[in-house]
Amino acid sequence: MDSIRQALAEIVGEEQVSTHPEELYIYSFDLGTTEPHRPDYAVAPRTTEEVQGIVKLANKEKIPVVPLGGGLSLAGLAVPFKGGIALDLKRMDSIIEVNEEARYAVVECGVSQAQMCSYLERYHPTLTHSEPGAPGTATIGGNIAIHGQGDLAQPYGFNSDMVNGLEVVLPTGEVCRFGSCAIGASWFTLHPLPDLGLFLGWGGTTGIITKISLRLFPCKKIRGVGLFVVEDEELVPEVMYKLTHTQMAEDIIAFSQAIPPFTSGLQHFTINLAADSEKELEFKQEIIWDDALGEYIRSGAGGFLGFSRGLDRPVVSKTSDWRKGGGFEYVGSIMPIEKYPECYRRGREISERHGIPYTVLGRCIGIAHAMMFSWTYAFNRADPETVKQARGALHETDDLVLELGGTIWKPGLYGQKLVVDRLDPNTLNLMKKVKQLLDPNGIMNPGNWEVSR
Amino acid sequence: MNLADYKYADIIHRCFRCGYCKFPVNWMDANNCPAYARFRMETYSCGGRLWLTRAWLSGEIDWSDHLAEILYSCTACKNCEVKCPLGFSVDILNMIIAAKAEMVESGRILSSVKEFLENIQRQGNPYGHSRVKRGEWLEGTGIEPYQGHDFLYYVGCVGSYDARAQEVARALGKVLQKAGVSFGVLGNDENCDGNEVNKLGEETLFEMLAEENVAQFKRLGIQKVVTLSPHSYNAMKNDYPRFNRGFDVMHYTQLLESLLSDGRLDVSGGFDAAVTYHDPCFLGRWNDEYEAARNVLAAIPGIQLIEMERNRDSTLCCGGGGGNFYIDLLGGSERSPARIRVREAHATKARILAVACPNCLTMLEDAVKAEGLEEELVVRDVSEIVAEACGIT
Amino acid sequence: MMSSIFVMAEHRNQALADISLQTLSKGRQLADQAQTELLAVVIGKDTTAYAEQVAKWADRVIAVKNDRLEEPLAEPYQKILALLIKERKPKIVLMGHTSLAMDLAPPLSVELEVPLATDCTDISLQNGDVIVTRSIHNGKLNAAYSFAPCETVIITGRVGEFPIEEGNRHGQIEEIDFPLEEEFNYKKFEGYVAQEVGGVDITQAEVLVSVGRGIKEKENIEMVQKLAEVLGGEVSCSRPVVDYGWLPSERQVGLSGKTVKPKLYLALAISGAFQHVVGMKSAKMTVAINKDAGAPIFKVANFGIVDDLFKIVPILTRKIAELKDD
Amino acid sequence: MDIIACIKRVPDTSEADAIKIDSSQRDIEKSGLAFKINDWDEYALEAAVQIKEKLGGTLTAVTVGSQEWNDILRRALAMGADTGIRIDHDVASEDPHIVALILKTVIQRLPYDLVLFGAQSEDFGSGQLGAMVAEMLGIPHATLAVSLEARENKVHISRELEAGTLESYTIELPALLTIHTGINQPRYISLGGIKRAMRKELQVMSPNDLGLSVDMLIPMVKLERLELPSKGKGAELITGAPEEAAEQMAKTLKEAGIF
Repeated sequence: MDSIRQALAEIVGEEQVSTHPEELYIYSFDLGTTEPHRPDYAVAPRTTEEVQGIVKLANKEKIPVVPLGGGLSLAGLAVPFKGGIALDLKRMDSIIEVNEEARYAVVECGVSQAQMCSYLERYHPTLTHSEPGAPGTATIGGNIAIHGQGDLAQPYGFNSDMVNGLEVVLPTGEVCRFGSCAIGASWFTLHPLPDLGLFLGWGGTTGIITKISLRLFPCKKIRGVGLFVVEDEELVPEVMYKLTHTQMAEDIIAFSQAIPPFTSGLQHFTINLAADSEKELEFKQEIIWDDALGEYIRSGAGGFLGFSRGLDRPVVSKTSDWRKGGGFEYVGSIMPIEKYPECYRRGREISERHGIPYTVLGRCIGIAHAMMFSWTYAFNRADPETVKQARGALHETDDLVLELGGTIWKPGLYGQKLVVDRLDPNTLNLMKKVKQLLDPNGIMNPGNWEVSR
Repeated sequence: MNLADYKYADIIHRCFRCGYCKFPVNWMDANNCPAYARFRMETYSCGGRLWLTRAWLSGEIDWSDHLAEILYSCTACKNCEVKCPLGFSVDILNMIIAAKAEMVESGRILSSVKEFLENIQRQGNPYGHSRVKRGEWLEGTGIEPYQGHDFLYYVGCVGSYDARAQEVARALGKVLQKAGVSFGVLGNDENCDGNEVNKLGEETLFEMLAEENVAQFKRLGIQKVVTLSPHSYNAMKNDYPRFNRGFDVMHYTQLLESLLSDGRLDVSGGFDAAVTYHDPCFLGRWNDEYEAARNVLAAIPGIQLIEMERNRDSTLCCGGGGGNFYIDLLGGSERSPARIRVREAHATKARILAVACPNCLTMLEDAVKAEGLEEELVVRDVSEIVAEACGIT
Repeated sequence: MMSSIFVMAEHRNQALADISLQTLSKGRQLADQAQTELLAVVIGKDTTAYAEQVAKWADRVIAVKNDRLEEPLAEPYQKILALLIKERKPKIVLMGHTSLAMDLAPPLSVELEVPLATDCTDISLQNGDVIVTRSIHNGKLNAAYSFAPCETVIITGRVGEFPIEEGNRHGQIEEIDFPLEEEFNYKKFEGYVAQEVGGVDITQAEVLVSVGRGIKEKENIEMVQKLAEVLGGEVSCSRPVVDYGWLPSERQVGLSGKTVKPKLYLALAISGAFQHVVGMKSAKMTVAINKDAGAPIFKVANFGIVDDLFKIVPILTRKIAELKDD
Repeated sequence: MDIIACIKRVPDTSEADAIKIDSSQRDIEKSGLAFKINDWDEYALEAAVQIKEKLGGTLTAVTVGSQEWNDILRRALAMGADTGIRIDHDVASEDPHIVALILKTVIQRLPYDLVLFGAQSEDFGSGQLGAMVAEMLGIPHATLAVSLEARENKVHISRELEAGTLESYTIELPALLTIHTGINQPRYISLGGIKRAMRKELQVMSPNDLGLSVDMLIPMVKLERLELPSKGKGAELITGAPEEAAEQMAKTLKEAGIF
């Protein structure tokens, strides 16, 4: 009898630990093109205390711990490259507190995005959070651990900028709190205490985020999407600029894709609007369609395709079925908006070179401060050839991002290396020190962000 | 068998494991797959099952009891199919059932599943009770053996043998008598409908049961069948046509609904309670019948109908489907779907948890005991509630 | 007068087997009834001690010795018994229905061409004829058998069916040093293996006090443990009790647990769901205590009390302790 | 390795009130009863199939019974037997000597290295047959095997003794073993498998074909009559206040010889 397994069972209970080939198989995979690696244990804790117990054990025994929420990064960020414990945090799914007045929610890391949305819809209809364009099973914790963005990115920025407080289990087993909650106050703000900034965007390599205080924002009675199209990609940056100038939209995305063929090559904008009254909606529509976009419509350079009420939950997973193959992966980048035309053209080339229907998308972050631009490559899980094609395209795209002067968002191993190689030596050095300080035995999600290599 | 010979080899890899299948239609809970709710490991999600099936058939992992547990913990509640956004969603359960079928053919199945199927082979019911006892529930009811009546009242295995479900079978019988419906039963000559057998992957046994039933019904000139169990209803409605079914079938809630609208049923006795209704998967998601039972309950004076957070096509399965009311792979935990469901019902403050399926009845009633809620929540079948409202005691 | 009665006395790990005392008692009773001799046969490496013990029941003891008879093995036993029976022509050859007898009795009856009745629950003499009773169809029927006219019949008796009556004879002991030339190389004995039993093996228990989830919490198990102790039995349980971690799974009875066949199965707050019943339905006697008069367990039980186990069990434990003393 | 497995058909009497004694007083009412392969024999078959899967060779299933008994041979064929042989002879409540003689005569005519029986039958439970046949064939045997490892010319087995101990043997082939439950997990026999087995041919022969005349088949043990055991159906309820009820129960247990 495996004594580690025994010890884990004592912490989380028999049923929540597995060394069966079936669990080890499933937790060895990422949904993207990353090669699988089997963990030695699959564990699903329920509480911070359990996580603490597991991490202490792992640190003592020097066993890798790979935390995952939805496991949907697609970049292999939750693949146990060095074996160890696959830590499924989706059981930590309590919404602990919603403070309407101060507009924040304290949640456990495993709360799913869809659960959060429907919970607010039902019990706090005047509030909403920034939902990422991921399947509803994506978790709040996973999303901020990779600097995710959501459908309120345009007015309010990255989701990781919406954090009012954190509870983290350190790789050595201590539980730390950050923000006002650290001094026993409520979870209403992360500042003004000294900024430690050690966990957001680290992809679970410096600790396990167990609780999050997340900012909530007004949810207006009417929400809907307007659709606008231009033929010339060169127009996209200025359209973005004009749209953001109005400060009327909640979310602005420009995209273009090969499927369906008759719209291939067009640049679409989805523009989310929200209003509490018909009057407000009318006003906002007028400002956007007439003032901001009117000239393009009149000149025929662009067209307004209508406004539909209600927001659908993202169904990005449909992309995986484009090649009837159950798989896709994308390179995400954080880019200056003026790079949109080049991103589009170069991305389309790469796709076509690899025989993959192209799909590119740029979501506006902040008042046109940046965009998250992504290149998506679908593949057929059952056809290794297409997986190889996609992997090739992804690597080329990683190179492209840096060439164009952007940064890669949640890079996989290949992209991580590109970033690390270009990183300012002093910054890299500091990252090494931080990692060394927090995770002396290198047990946290090893393989990813191996800055010390 | 290897992957190439698998009937769904061309689509099994298309699951991306995005996890939509875990949610109810209304997104209220990330755990609406009963097996996933119970075990909370990715393997027990619908996507996990599909990936494991493919891994098994392509030789990446070997058969094991645990693999069988994972596949057989699927209750065929159809939540995944309703929720999956992808093109192959209509075949998700077919893919899982085909994998079970492969286990059945190889003979390597769980001992509880083996027992279930052998009992049906031998005695025509999963419990292994003697065929000659199937009609015992009829004693003293005055219900006639079928003989040219308008309806055959098909009771099914659970209603015929389970002590609690027998009460329901009798209650419905009395209601139909009271309404003056011309109906008869088959008693000891009734055989298993095969719905669970089908979902457990024993295709040939199911075909035999279906053929025998269809032939028997033809022989007796049966035109219309009303079933106690949604499971029987589902098999007869959706699968028996393959065996050129020569009769119409309806679930009893549908019959009661029409009897009420025709004024043939006097429920003025009323039923004074707050009631919440649990949709059976094989009536709801499988056959899109959400309203019949609700209309019946709404027609009864005194009933205040309260909905649970997850209702209609968002319902959480009781965990009894796919033979699990017998093989019980989801039992024995506070996370057993039946217990989660009972807590959800209790949260509505309703006194009565109404069901329209003998499997749901037994699963949820046990769960009420396990939760120690006997004093606060009572599980009653719609037919029992109607019987009371009709003044039948 | 009827010719003699043989009883083969078995011994394992340096002790006479309990069943042999039972068969000796029965043999004695039959011999007295038929006014004939009871011959006890003991076979082994050194049989003196056993011989003296069995002499209390027997008129004569045949103590067969040979250094190669360390373990009781069917083949040499068959050789020896065949010779003895041919020579002494007993009417009845009686032995316990044990694992040894399963190997031994059938070939012996074939070799001697005499009838054999195994696992008998009763043996009687009716005007000179031997009649045996067997329990068939898992104890659901009894069957009476007679034998065709013949010199000898071989009978094996079921363990626990023949009460031990202390013997008061001093049978004379006849020691035989049996020459055993034959080698049995075709069947090589390779020793004993103790079955690994994790803590407790409820399938071996004669009495099981079994609890369902009605026991409410782990702490209450102790109360049940006490009852099991006075009855000299073990505590077993239904599935929920294991699921709740109140008892280890090795004590679980039923579809997903163990199948048990105890003398007494005392079911406390067990509803009697078939998943459970399949595991205990072959118990010889079942007693149910349950609040719910309609609980199906009462259908399979022989005796029942409809009441709260928390009321009954402590009193029952006390009463049994009292009755045991006097 | 050539294996012969001898199997028997028994009624499913898991429910006590399903058995009734017929007018002859010597047999049970068959109507309304379902039949199955004897439990122990199913383990024997599984053991045989597993050896065949490992070492190759042939597996022949043999039974002695009437027409209806073909169904258990079909199951055996579905499970993995190559041939099924039925000797057409009604063995209801028959003296095992007779059945043993018939089986011995059949087996003699077949090639075999290993003969497997179930350790006993669910209905009569004599546990005699296997060891008798071994003696008649003049080959070594062991009953109650709970583990079995077959090699080319010998088998290594352990057999169950009382009080949870086992004894182990190495036995040279040809040999005969009787198999105890729990030695393996008998596989499920799907209806599809049974249907496919319908294509395999069954050999049916009479004792006469084997050169066994009626006067050679005279039983030495005769079933006189069947009786229901005194134990009545359903629980006898002990009523009264806890004190009285408990006392009465304690007495009942004592009378039953429990303590």
